[in-house]
Amino acid sequence: MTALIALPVLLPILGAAITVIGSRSPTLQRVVGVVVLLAVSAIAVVLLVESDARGPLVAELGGWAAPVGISLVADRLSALLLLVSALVTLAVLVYAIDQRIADYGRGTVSTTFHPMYLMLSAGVSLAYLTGDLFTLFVAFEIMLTASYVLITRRTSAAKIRAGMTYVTVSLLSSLLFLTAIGLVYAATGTVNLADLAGRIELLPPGLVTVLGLMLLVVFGIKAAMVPLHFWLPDSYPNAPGPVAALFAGLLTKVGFYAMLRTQTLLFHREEPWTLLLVLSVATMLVGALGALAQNDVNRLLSFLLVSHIGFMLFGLAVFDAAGVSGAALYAAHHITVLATLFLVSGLITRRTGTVALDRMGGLARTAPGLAVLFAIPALTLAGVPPTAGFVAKLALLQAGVAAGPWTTAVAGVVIIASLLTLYALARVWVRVFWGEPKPALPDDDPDDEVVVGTAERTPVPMYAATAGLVAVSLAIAVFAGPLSAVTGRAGVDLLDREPYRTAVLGVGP
Amino acid sequence: MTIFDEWDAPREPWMLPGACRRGRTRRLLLEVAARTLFPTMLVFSLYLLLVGHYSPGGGFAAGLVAGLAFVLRHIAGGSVGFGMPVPVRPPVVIGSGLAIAVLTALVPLLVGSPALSSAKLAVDIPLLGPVSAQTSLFLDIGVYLLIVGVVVDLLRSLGAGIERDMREAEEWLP
Amino acid sequence: MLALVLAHLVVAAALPMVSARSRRAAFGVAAILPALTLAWALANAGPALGPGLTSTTAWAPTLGLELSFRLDALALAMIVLVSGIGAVILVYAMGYFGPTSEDATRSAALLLTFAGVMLGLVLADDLLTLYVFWELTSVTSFLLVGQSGEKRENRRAAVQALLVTVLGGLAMLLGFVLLGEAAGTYRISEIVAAPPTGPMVTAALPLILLGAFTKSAQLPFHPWLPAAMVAPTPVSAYLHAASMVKAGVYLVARLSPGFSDLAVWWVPVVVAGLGTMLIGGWRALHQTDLKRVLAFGTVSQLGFLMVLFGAGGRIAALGGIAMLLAHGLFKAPLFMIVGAVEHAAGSRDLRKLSGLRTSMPGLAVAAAVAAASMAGLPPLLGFVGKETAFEAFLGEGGVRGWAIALGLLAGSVLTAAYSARFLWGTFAAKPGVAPTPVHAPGPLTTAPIWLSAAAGLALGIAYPLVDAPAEAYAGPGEYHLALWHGLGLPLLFSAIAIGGGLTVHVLRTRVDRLAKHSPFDAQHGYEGAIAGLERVAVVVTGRVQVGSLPAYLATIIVVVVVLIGPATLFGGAWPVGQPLYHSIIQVPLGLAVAVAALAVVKARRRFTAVLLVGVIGYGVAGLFIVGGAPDLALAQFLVETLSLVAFVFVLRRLPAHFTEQPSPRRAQWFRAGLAAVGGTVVAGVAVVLSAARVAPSSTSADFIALAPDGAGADNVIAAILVDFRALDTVGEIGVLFVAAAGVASLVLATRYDRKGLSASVESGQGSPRHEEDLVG
Amino acid sequence: MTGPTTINLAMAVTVGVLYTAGFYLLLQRSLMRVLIGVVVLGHGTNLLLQIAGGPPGRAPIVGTGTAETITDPLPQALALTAVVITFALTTYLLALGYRSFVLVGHDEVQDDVEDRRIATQKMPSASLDDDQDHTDEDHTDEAATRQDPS
Repeated sequence: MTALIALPVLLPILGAAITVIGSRSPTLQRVVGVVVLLAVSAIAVVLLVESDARGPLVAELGGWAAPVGISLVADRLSALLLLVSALVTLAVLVYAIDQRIADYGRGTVSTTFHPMYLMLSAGVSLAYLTGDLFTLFVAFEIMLTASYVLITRRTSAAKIRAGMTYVTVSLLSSLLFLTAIGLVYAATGTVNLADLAGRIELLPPGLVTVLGLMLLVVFGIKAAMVPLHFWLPDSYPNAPGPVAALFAGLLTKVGFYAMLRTQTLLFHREEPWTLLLVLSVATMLVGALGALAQNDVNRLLSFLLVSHIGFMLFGLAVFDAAGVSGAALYAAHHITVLATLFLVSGLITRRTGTVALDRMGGLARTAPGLAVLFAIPALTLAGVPPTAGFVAKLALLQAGVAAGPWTTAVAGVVIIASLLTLYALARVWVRVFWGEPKPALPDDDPDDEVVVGTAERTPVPMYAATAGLVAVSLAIAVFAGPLSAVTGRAGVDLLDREPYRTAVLGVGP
Repeated sequence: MTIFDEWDAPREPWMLPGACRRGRTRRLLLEVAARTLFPTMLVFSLYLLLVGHYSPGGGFAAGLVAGLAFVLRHIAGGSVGFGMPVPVRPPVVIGSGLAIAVLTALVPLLVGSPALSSAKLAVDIPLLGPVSAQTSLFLDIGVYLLIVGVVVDLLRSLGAGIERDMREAEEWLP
Repeated sequence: MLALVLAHLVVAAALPMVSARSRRAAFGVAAILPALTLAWALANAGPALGPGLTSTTAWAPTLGLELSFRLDALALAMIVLVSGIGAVILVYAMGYFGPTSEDATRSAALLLTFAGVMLGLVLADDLLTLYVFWELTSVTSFLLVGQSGEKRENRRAAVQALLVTVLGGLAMLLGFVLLGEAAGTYRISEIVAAPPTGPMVTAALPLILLGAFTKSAQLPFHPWLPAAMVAPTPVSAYLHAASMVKAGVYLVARLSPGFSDLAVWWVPVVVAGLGTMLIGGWRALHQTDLKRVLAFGTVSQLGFLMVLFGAGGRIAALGGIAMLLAHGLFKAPLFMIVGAVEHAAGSRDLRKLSGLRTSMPGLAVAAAVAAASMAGLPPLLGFVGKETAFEAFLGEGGVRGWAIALGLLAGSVLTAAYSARFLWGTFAAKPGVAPTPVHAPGPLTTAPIWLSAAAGLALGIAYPLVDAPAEAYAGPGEYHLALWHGLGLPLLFSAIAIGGGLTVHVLRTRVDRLAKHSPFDAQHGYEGAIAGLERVAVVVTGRVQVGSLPAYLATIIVVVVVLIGPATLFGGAWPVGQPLYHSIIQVPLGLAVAVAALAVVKARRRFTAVLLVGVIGYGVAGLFIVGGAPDLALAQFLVETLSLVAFVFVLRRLPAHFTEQPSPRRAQWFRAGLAAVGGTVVAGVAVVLSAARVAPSSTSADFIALAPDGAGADNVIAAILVDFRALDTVGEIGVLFVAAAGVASLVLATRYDRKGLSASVESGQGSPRHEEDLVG
Repeated sequence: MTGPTTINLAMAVTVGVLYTAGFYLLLQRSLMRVLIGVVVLGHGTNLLLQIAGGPPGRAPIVGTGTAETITDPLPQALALTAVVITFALTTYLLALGYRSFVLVGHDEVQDDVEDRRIATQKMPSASLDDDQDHTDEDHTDEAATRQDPS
C-alpha cells in the first residue's frame, strides 16, 4: 500500500520526461498525459479509502525513517485533496488537448505544454503528500515554475505584464518560504513536520508565534489571502482558459492546504485565531467587492476566488475540529467549482470573442447548453442548496456558530460574502446569457494563445470535459454524507495531531 | 570618472561566439584553449561524478563543470562549433536525465523496497575485477545528464537563440 | 415524500421533449403530478390531521443535514395551494401560452420544477431541508420572472426578486444554524415541541424573520413583488400570489407555536405585518395596471397573514389557516382573470378597459365571487377567515388586542376598497371610454378560473372542511370556524370594513389625489442600496487593487515586517554573548559581500550590476568554504559562473543602462527605508531564533553515522542528496527541467503564428518561427 | 556539532545587508533590477540556510573529524538544493525579461491597465442599470497607469 504513495509524484515526472523525449509525437504526449492522470486519480481513490480506514499512510522514501529520510504521508485530508485535484487536472487536460486540436490541428507538437502540465501535477501531488517542510518548498517550486512557464507560454505583448507580476510575486514568496525554513531550522534543527511539531514546543511561546506568522505570510501569498492577494486578479485572467482553470482550481488551494497543515500540526491553539479571523473577513469582503467592480468575466471570477479563500481561512481561524473539517470540505469543493467556471468562461469567450461583460449577451438563447454548464457551478460557488457549495458553507457556519459570539459574527460576514457572490454571478448571468444576442467580436489580441469567436470550432470533448467537472461537483453534493464524514474525521485528526506524528515517527512523542 | 562611465558600456555586443571586436578573425587563442580544455573538462566532470560519494563533487558539480565546458566551446566556436558531440536535441538529454532519475526512484518498488531505496551493486567486470557501486549512482548520472542538457539548452536558447534574434534585427552580422 | 418531490424534478427535466411535440401538451403533462400530489395528500388527510406522516432520508449526518419530511395539517393546507392551485394554473397555462410561444417550453419545465421544490418546502420538517427548497424557489422564481431575459424590465425584476429573497434566505440560514445549534437538532417538530432559549435563540429569531419577511414581501422588502409582475400571468398567479410568497408566512406559521410568546418574535411580525397590510392596501388603490393592483393586494394580504400567524393564540391561528386558503383561492382566479382579459382585450390598464361586464359576463361573475371573498363578504371563505381574525384580537382585548384589531380593520377597509376598484376597473363601463373590443376566451382559460373561484365559495359554505385542518394546526378548543357566530363586535367590524371600503371606492378621485404625496418609496431604497453597493465596490477596489507590481511587493514586505517584527521584539530576547564572528575570515568576506550588495543598489548600468552580483555570489561561496561546506561552495562557484554567462548572454541585447523612468525621490526613500527595515527584521529574527535553539539537530549525528554504510558514501552531503533526501534532488532537477523548457519557450518561440505562415515580423517584435522549428 | 547555534554578528549583518539590497531592488520597475534583486535575495536566503546549521566546523565528510567537530550537513544539503533552484528561477526570469524587451521594447513592469481603468470609474461597467455599450475611451484610458507604492 505505501508503495503507492510515491506514485502520484513520480509518475507525472516520468510522464513529463517521456513527453519531452517523445515530443515529436503529439499522440504519444496526449496518451501519456491522460494515462498518467488517470493512474494518479485511481491511486488517489485507493489512498483515500485506505487512509480513512487505517489512519495516515506513510511511505519512508529510500527506507529511511523520519526524520533522517523524507516521509510522504497520505492522510484523509491530503488524499481527498489529491483525488479532487487529480480529477480536475485530468478534465482540464482533456479540455486543453481538444482546444489545441481545434485551434492548431491534430499534428501540432509542443515541447512545453504537456511536460509542464504534468510537472505541475507532480508538484501539486508532492505538496499534498510531503511530510517535510523543505520538500514542501521543492514541491512548491516544481508547481510554481511549471505554472510560470504555462502562464507565459506564447504570451503576447499585451499579456506579458501579467506573467511578470505573477512570477515576481511568487518568487518573493518562494524566497520568503526559504527564509522561513532557515529560521525554522535555526530554531529547531529539523525540517520534518512531525518532528518539528514536538521540537517547536520547546521554544518560548513568543518565538513559536514568530514562526507561525512567518509561515502564515508565506502560504498566505500562495493562497491569495488579503492583503497578499493583489497578484492574483492581475495575472490569472490573462492566462489561456485551461491554464487559468487549472491555476484557479489548484494553486491557491495548495497554498491553503500548506497553511492548514502547518498551522494545525505545528502551532496548536485552543482558541479561535483572532488575527486570521480578521484576515478572513478582509479576504471575503475585498474579494467579493472586487468582483462587483469588474467587467472582465475572468477577473470577476478571480476576485470571487479570492473571496472564497476567505471562507476557508475562516474555517481554519475557528481552529477546532469542526472548523478545520469545514475548511477541508470547502477546499475540496472549491477546487472543482473554480476550475469549472474558468473552463466555462473559456467556452463563453470562444463564442463571443470577448471577456468584457458589457459586450456580450443572449447566450441563453444561442447556447442553452452553455447556460446550464454555467448555472450549476455558479450556484455551487454561491452556495445555493442543494449544491456542494451549500454543504461546505453549512459546515463552516456550524463551526463558526458553535465556537462563540465572535466567530458567529464572522459567520455573518460569510453570509454577506455569499450574497455578494450571488450578485456578481447573477450579473454575469444577466449580462452574458440574457439580453439581446450579440455577434461574436473579432479576436482583439490575435497574438496570444486564446483563440476566440470560434464557436463552430469548439469540439464536443471540450464541453464534455466541462460537464465532467460539473458532474464531479454534483457528486460532491450527492455524496456529501460520506465526504463530510471523512473531512470530519480528518478535522479531528488534524487537531489531535497524534495520529500524524505517530504514523510518521513511529512512536507518540 | 569618464573611464568609469565608459568601461562597462561597450559599443558592441559582448561574448558573441566566434566574433572578435573588429573583423571576422576568430580569436585563435580562445579557440585553441577551448579545444584543449573541452575534453579535459569533460573528463574532470566524470571524475567529479564518480568521486562524489567520497569527496566534494557529485552529479551537480560534475554536470555543471561539463556544462561550463560546453559554454567555453560555444563562446570560442559559436554556432559553428556549437552542439552536442552526438546529434541529439538538448530537451531529449534533459528528459533522459530526468527519466533515469525517476526510474532509479521507481525501480526499487518493483522489488518491494520503498521508492528511492539504494543498494550496493557488486559486479565482476572482466579485466577490471569486482566493481561495486551504490545504485544511487544512477540518480547521480541522471542528474549529471540533466544538468549538461540544461546548460546546452541554455546555450541553444539564450546563446544561439538571442544571436539569431540579433541577426534578424540586423544588430549583429557574423 | 422525497420521491414525490424528485418525481416533479425528473418529469420537469423531461418536459422539453414533450414541448418539442406540443407546447400545450407539456403544460397538460405538467399538471398531472401536482394533481396526483393533491390527491395523495387528501387521501392521507387522516394521519396528517392526527400524528402526522413522516419520512427521513439521511444526506450528511455529520452536519445534521437530512431530508426530513412531515405531512401535517399546516402542510396539508399548503399543499392545497401548492399542488391544487398549481395543477389548476398549469391547465390555465395551456390556454395562456399560445401553441407557438417561445417562452412555453422553458415556462412549463420551470413551473413544474417550482411545484416540486415548493412541495418540498411545505413538507420539510427540518430547518435545513426547508432552507434547501427555500432557495430553490428563489432561483426558480428568478428564471421565471426573467423569462428569456431579453426585456430589461424582466431582467431587473428578476434580479431584484433574487437579491431580496436571497438576502433574507441567507440571513435565515444563519438563524437556522444558530437555532439548530441551540436546540441540538434541526428537526422542526422537535424544536417547536421543546423550544430552546438563550442568547443564541434571541439572535436567531430576527434572522429567521428576515428570511420570512423578504420572501413574503413584508415592509420594507415588498417592492420586489409588484416588480415581479412582469412575468407571464400564470407565473404571477402561481408563484407571486398563491404559493411562493406564502413561504415566509408559512415559516412563521411553522415556528410560531414555539416562539410566539417571545417579544423578539411577535413584535416584529405584528409591526411589519400591520404596516405591510396598510401600505400594500393603500398602494393598491393607486395602481392602474390590474396586475399591480392585485400585486399590492397580495402584499397587503401577506401582511395580514403574518399578523395572524405570528401574534400567537389559537383563534388567530384558526383564522390564519382559513385566510391562507382563502387568499390562494381568490387571488389565483383574479390573476387568471387578468390574464384572460389581457388576452381578450389586449390591455390590462384599467383606464383603457371599459364595458367588459357585458361582453364577458361569465368572467365578471367569477371575478365578483373571488373579489367578494377578498373583501370578506359572506358566505365566502374570506369572510370566515376575517371574522375569526377580528374575534381573535377583540377577544384578546387589552392594548395589544385592540391595537391589532383596529389595524386589521383599517387594512380590511382598504382591502374592500381595492376589491371594488378591481371589479370596477376591469368590468365597469367607464364614462368617456369606448367599450373595449374583445374576443371570447376559450374553456381552457375559463374553467380553471371558475373552478378555483367556486372552491372559495364552496369552502366558505362547507367551513367544517377548513376547520378540521385549522384545529389540527391550532390545537383543540371551543371556538371554531363558522359562518355565523352571532351578532357581535367581529361582525360589526366586518360590516365596517365592507362599508368603509365601498365608501373609499366611491371617493376614489380624492384618494387618488392624496397618493401624490407618498413620503416613502421602498423601491428607491432598493435601487439606492444597489447603486451604493456598486459605488463602494468600485471605490474600494480602485483603492486596493492599484495594479502596480512594486506596490504589491512592498505590501508583502510590509506585512512581513509588521507581523514578524513586533512578535520577535515581544517574544524573544537578543542572545547574551553573541559572538562577533566564528572565524576571522568571515569578517572581510562578509564585508566584501555587503559592500557589493550596497553597490548593486546604486548601479545604473546592467553590466556593473551583474558583475557586482558575481562578486556577491563568489563571496558567499567563500563564506560557505569558511563555514565548512565545500560541496556547497563548489556548487555555488559553478552556478554563479553559469549565471554570469547567462546574464551576459541576455545583456547583449539590452540597453547598457537600466531603462526605467526615475521615480519620485520620496518613493525611493520609502523603498530604501522599507528594505532596510525588512533586512534588519530578517537578520534580527534569525539571530534571536538561532539563539533560542535548545536541542541539537535531530538528524546531524544520524547522517554522519549512517552515511558510510547505509548510503555507501563518506561524503555526507552526497549521501543526503542522492540517498537520504533523494526526493529533494529529484524535485530539484525537475525544477531545472521546467526552467530550461520555459527559457526555451520564451526565447525561441517568441511569437506563435497560428496559421502556420512564417510571415516575417518586424525587428524588435520577436521571431516568427515556432519553437518547433528550432526543436526540429 | 555542539555549542550554541547562535548566528554571529558578522554573518547577521551580511545577511541583513543582502536582504536589504534584495528587497530594495525588488521594489524597482525595471525587470532586470527586480531580477538582480531576486538573485541577491537568493544569496541571502542561501547564506541564512547554511548558517542556520550552526557555527563553522569541519566539512561533513566522514573521516575528517568527529561528529562533534563536523558541521551540520543538512542545512548545507538544503542550501545546495536551494542554490540550484534559485539558479533555475534566475535563468527563467532572465528569459522573461528578455522576451518582455523583445515584445515591448523595454523591460519595465507596467501597471495593470484594467486595474487603473477601474480606479478611474464611478460605477462598474457591467452594472445592471445601464445597458448601453460603453465607448472605447473607457477601455484605453491609460492616463493613470503609473503609480508608486508610496
